[in-house]
Amino acid sequence: MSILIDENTKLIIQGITGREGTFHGERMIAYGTKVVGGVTPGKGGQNVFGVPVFDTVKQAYEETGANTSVLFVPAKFTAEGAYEAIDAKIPLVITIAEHVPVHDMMNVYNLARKSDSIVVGPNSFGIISPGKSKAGFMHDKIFSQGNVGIMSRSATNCYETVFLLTNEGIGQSTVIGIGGDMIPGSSFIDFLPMFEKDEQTGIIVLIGEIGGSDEEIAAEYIKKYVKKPVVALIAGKNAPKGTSMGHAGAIVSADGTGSADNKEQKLSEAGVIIAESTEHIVKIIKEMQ
Amino acid sequence: MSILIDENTKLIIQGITGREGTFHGERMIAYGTKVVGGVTPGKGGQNVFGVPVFDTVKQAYEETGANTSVLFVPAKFTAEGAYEAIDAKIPLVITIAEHVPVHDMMNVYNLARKSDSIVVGPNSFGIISPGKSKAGFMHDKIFSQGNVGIMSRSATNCYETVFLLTNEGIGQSTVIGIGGDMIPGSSFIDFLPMFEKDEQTGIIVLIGEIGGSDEEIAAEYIKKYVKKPVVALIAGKNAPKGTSMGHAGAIVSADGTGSADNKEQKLSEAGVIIAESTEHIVKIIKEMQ
Amino acid sequence: MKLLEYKGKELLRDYGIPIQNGVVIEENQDIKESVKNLKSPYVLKVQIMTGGRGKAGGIKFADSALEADKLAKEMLKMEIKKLKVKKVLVAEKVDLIDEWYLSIVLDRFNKAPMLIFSPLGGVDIEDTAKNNPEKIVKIPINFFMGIKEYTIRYIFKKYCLDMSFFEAFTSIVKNLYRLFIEYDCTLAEINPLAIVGDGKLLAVDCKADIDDSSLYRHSDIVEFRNSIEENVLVKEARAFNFLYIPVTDEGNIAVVSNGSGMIMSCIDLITKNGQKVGAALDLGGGATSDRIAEAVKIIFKNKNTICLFISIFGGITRCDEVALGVKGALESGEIEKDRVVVIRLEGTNKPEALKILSEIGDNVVIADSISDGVNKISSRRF
Amino acid sequence: MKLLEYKGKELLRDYGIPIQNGVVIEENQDIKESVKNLKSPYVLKVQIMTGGRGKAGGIKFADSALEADKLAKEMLKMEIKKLKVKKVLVAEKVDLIDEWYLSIVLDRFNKAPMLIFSPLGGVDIEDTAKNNPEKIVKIPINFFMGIKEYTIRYIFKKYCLDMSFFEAFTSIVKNLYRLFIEYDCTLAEINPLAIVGDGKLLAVDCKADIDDSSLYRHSDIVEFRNSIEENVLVKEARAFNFLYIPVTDEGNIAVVSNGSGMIMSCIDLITKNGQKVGAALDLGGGATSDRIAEAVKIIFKNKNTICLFISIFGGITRCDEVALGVKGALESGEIEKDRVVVIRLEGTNKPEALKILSEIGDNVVIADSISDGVNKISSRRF
Repeated sequence: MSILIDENTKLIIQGITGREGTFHGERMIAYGTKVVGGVTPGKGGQNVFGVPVFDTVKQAYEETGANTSVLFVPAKFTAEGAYEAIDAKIPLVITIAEHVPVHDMMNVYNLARKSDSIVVGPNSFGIISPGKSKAGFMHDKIFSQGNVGIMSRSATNCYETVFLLTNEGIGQSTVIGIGGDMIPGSSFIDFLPMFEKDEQTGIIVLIGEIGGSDEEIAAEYIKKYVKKPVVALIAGKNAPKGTSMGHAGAIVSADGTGSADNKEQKLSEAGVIIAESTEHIVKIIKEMQ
Repeated sequence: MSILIDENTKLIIQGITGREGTFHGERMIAYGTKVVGGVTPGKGGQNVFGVPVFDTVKQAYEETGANTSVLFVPAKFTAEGAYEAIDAKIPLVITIAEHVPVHDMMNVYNLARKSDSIVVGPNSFGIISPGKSKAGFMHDKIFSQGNVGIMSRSATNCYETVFLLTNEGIGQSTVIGIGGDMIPGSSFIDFLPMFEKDEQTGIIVLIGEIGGSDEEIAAEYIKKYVKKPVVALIAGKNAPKGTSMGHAGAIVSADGTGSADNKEQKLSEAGVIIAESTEHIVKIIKEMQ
Repeated sequence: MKLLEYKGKELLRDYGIPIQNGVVIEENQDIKESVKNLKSPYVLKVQIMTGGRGKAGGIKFADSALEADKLAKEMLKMEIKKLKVKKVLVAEKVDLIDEWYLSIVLDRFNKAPMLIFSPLGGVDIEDTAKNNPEKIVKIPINFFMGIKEYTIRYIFKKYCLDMSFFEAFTSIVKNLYRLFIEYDCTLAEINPLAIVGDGKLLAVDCKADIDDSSLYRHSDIVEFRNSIEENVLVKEARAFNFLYIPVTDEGNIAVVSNGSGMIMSCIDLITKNGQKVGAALDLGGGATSDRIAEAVKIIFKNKNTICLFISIFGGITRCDEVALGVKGALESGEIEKDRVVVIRLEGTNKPEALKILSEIGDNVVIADSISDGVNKISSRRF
Repeated sequence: MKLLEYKGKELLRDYGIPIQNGVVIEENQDIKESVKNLKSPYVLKVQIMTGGRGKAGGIKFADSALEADKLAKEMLKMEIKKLKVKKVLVAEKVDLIDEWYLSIVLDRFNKAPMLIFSPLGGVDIEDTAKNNPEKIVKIPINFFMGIKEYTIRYIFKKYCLDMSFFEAFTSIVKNLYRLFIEYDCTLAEINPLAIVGDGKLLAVDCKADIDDSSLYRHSDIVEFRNSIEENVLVKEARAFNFLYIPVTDEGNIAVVSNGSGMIMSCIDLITKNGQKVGAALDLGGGATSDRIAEAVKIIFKNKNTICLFISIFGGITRCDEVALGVKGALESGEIEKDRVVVIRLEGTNKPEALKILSEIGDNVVIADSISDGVNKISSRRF
């Protein structure tokens, strides 16, 4: 099974003729992803690496029946690109760019929640269902197919975890880069029900960090609805207070909510196993297998 | 059972100190409705007919735990009043005023759909669950408790139907004035699932009219999900084309959709019994009993 | 409130949408003086509230001010579909290369604005919908997002339009949307939107419909409404806050009630019985005897109307008030003696009402129900 | 980007929110001349990026220009929490009757703005939250609706505020909201919002935080950032598009990695092992040998830093590039010989990288994993 993307994913790339779009477009195809088209305004009618380019997402959608779009467009055009994909009724929209203004994302988030589209990112490495499809720029060699479903606010901690898992012979069902920004299009709470339902997924890994309340919200849901084992890592216990850590998300609220302690406590109360490090995550999972 | 309102309804009246608000407020209390408060900016702290007045809906909500609000405020303040009720998280908001600008309602509609509030109206006589509660200005004497659930875009056709039903000894579960405006806060589609589920309701009556596509949308839903018998009347077969009939809703689209014929055909295909007149509705129901 | 072309174009101009230079001519106006700042040749168009004016001779061309003067004077004497021509728009004739259709409408299905475009402009959009449906694109607009550039790009690519018009078209669409929102439009239509040269577009005709309920915030539109030729009875009724609705010219039955739903039901039943309704009047709420009397008088000012069907479902309205109103009107001497009122009442003080009505005379017929009333009308064979 | 008081107040003024008259004084400025248009007495406030300036002697009052001159000069020589005072705001002293708290923050829970108000202004809102939670109201704002009057009415009624301030307060809230939206704020705070007379309110202090990612559309804020005293290494790192993060002053370990998640994890593990991280540097994506060398040099410019832990999970980054960068930096002569680099690499060309690293010398320690690296750091006991 896996969630969100699989062998039936028909992907379009917004910004396909850009440097990043082309580079990762070819890699996604090489991985086996069905890239059915791309969008670059003004370049409709062209072809890049055998894939047709359209001027608008709506056209691309109508011509290809795409069900997922990944945006390799600069930060300042990400909101407009996401609107366009939502407006064209693309069910899954993945935004990659770093440094998207948080007010832009506040706008996209609030619009998306009124729509039927799921927005993932920004500042996400994308989504991969190993062996089936990848939509993003992650280094796919380290992934392998298996029963661990992973969602992570941090790319580096996620790669590290996946690398160690794969080295231990433990594969993944779907790995989602939630992105570390203050307002992600989707968060743990949106994917937990999917992982819980997914037959391939046996263990869920949640890699969070300080700031925001998405881990606390997830904890509440897990307590009520999730039967599968969940392992969580919260990074940033010793991050300096009130300073940006690169991820806009990693700011501890002045009033103490959003702290690593609070998150770990809430998750722990929900029956989640708390890991101390990426290596510890892998150790815990290894013992479960 | 009944739907939307019943003996547990705790009602506030926005505009309670106005002429209409006071007049109908007393009548609602006389009918047995639990009117727990009212709102008039600047008159907070007063009392009218034994009911406390607040300055804002949020305050009224916090102090009384109201779960329904009815707006007896002029058309030009209806949108703002509805926002306020939605923002205060009142689950059911009933707007009475005629001649609310349609763009105001477009705004309210789109906001309400993002919220947990149900907005009914504008240009509605309100909602009544006979014998339990009324929220609106309908002449309650003609209603009686029973198993017919009614929703109507027209007040007069609805009164007529109810009057004849009650005369025949046939009561009603809940009667809803949808209002005849171009963009009603809620329509048939929103109440059909409730009536279908409601144990008290045995027969559903839908009183529609030309214009818009709410009857066609209802037909689609009925076809798929409604097992209870539905009787429908569509008024306006011979209304002049393209002219306003008082109800902003009663404008036949130039391209033929929204016509009485189209609506009757779609409803008929969905298994709905089409009545020729209000008297005919009652005749049909009488035969069913 | 439907606007006449010239008023719609005034709004377009105010919103930065290019239109032809032109002037509105009325009777007794010095036409040659009025057009002197316009470049010839001219196009003259009658300003009336009906379609098909072209076929009816309501659009003419003139090469000189002299010719324009002559044609305009003729036009101001015309009557089209029973509407007297009171205004003529004289504008600079445009050499157009192609014509598009553009409108924004209130989409009742999505409860949001909808953008409609066709590369086949200048013809009725309903004909295009029927004959060339692939030449129309309807795009629902997200109410919170408005119209974005990618939507316009989509239209251009779909119909392979010349990108040199992209900028001008984008500006027109965005301005038309602003107008639609700010002026509470249910329709804002430019047809044709003419291509007149290098990257240049021009709105040659305009239809706009503004929500009546919003007029309190658009004083200029109220002024416009007051300035134009209108059905006298509609105007008179409005003074009493009634809604007078002409139904069919041949009808000789009228309907008065206190709600549009009931009115529509009555018209439907009377029509089904083989008779024709000429007009209807909606009293709205709270009918006192004075107001009822005025309503009855207004109805019978239409000399075609022989029979009036009044159906009032009282509720709060008192039936005796209604009866007294009918009595007052019929005894005022302003209504011809052969006119008949069929009346059906239900509500408070019904017995008193029936007593009053029964004493007026033969021309008042009491009905027990709507269907009884309709039958009594048809048995009289008006 | 956190703004200093004077810059935040400039924005308030631009958005029509009343502030005191005042001037910003820098070194070598003619203070008496600068304050001559201000009415005495004055309040002088140092402009530094830290809280608690009052307790540290950073707020003073002066009765005359002469006194202001003397005090300002003293203040411009101060250092508070290791920050040198470079700017002093001199403003007209306000006689205030009462103080409120008002802010708009980005609410990450609701993903929308939130309005926060307290009738207890002038104190830290966190203290109020702890000691008088009933004196704070937090109202989530519907993103599509904005702040409506009824919300402000609610606040007034909840705290029984004098309605004569309603109009002034409403105007301030709406303008602050506009500022919040248009300037991409994550925080826009007025504390205290002072009551200074009949219906009159005044913003006496202001904190604003502007989303760094939005700065490309706020050139005035970029200018402000460039104009203020800042950590030299942060500035230097920014020139290379690195993010330099001071962690704790006492720390002597530094962390370099290509992602903030990894950096946080490394800091957590090192801290857990009983050692202190002084700074971290985020390389971002695409690290070439040149950039790596620069990063290593910047890190060791902080003389407290004895040991650097580099953890790179390659992916697309080539490990040999990283190794060459480290080698280049350590052999540049710019780094003291006793400094140590513990390095853990994973990815393309790892063997080549290990070869390069092993040839540099004793001050380069290779680790197999993050935990191995952390252990190797602690075994060296810096």
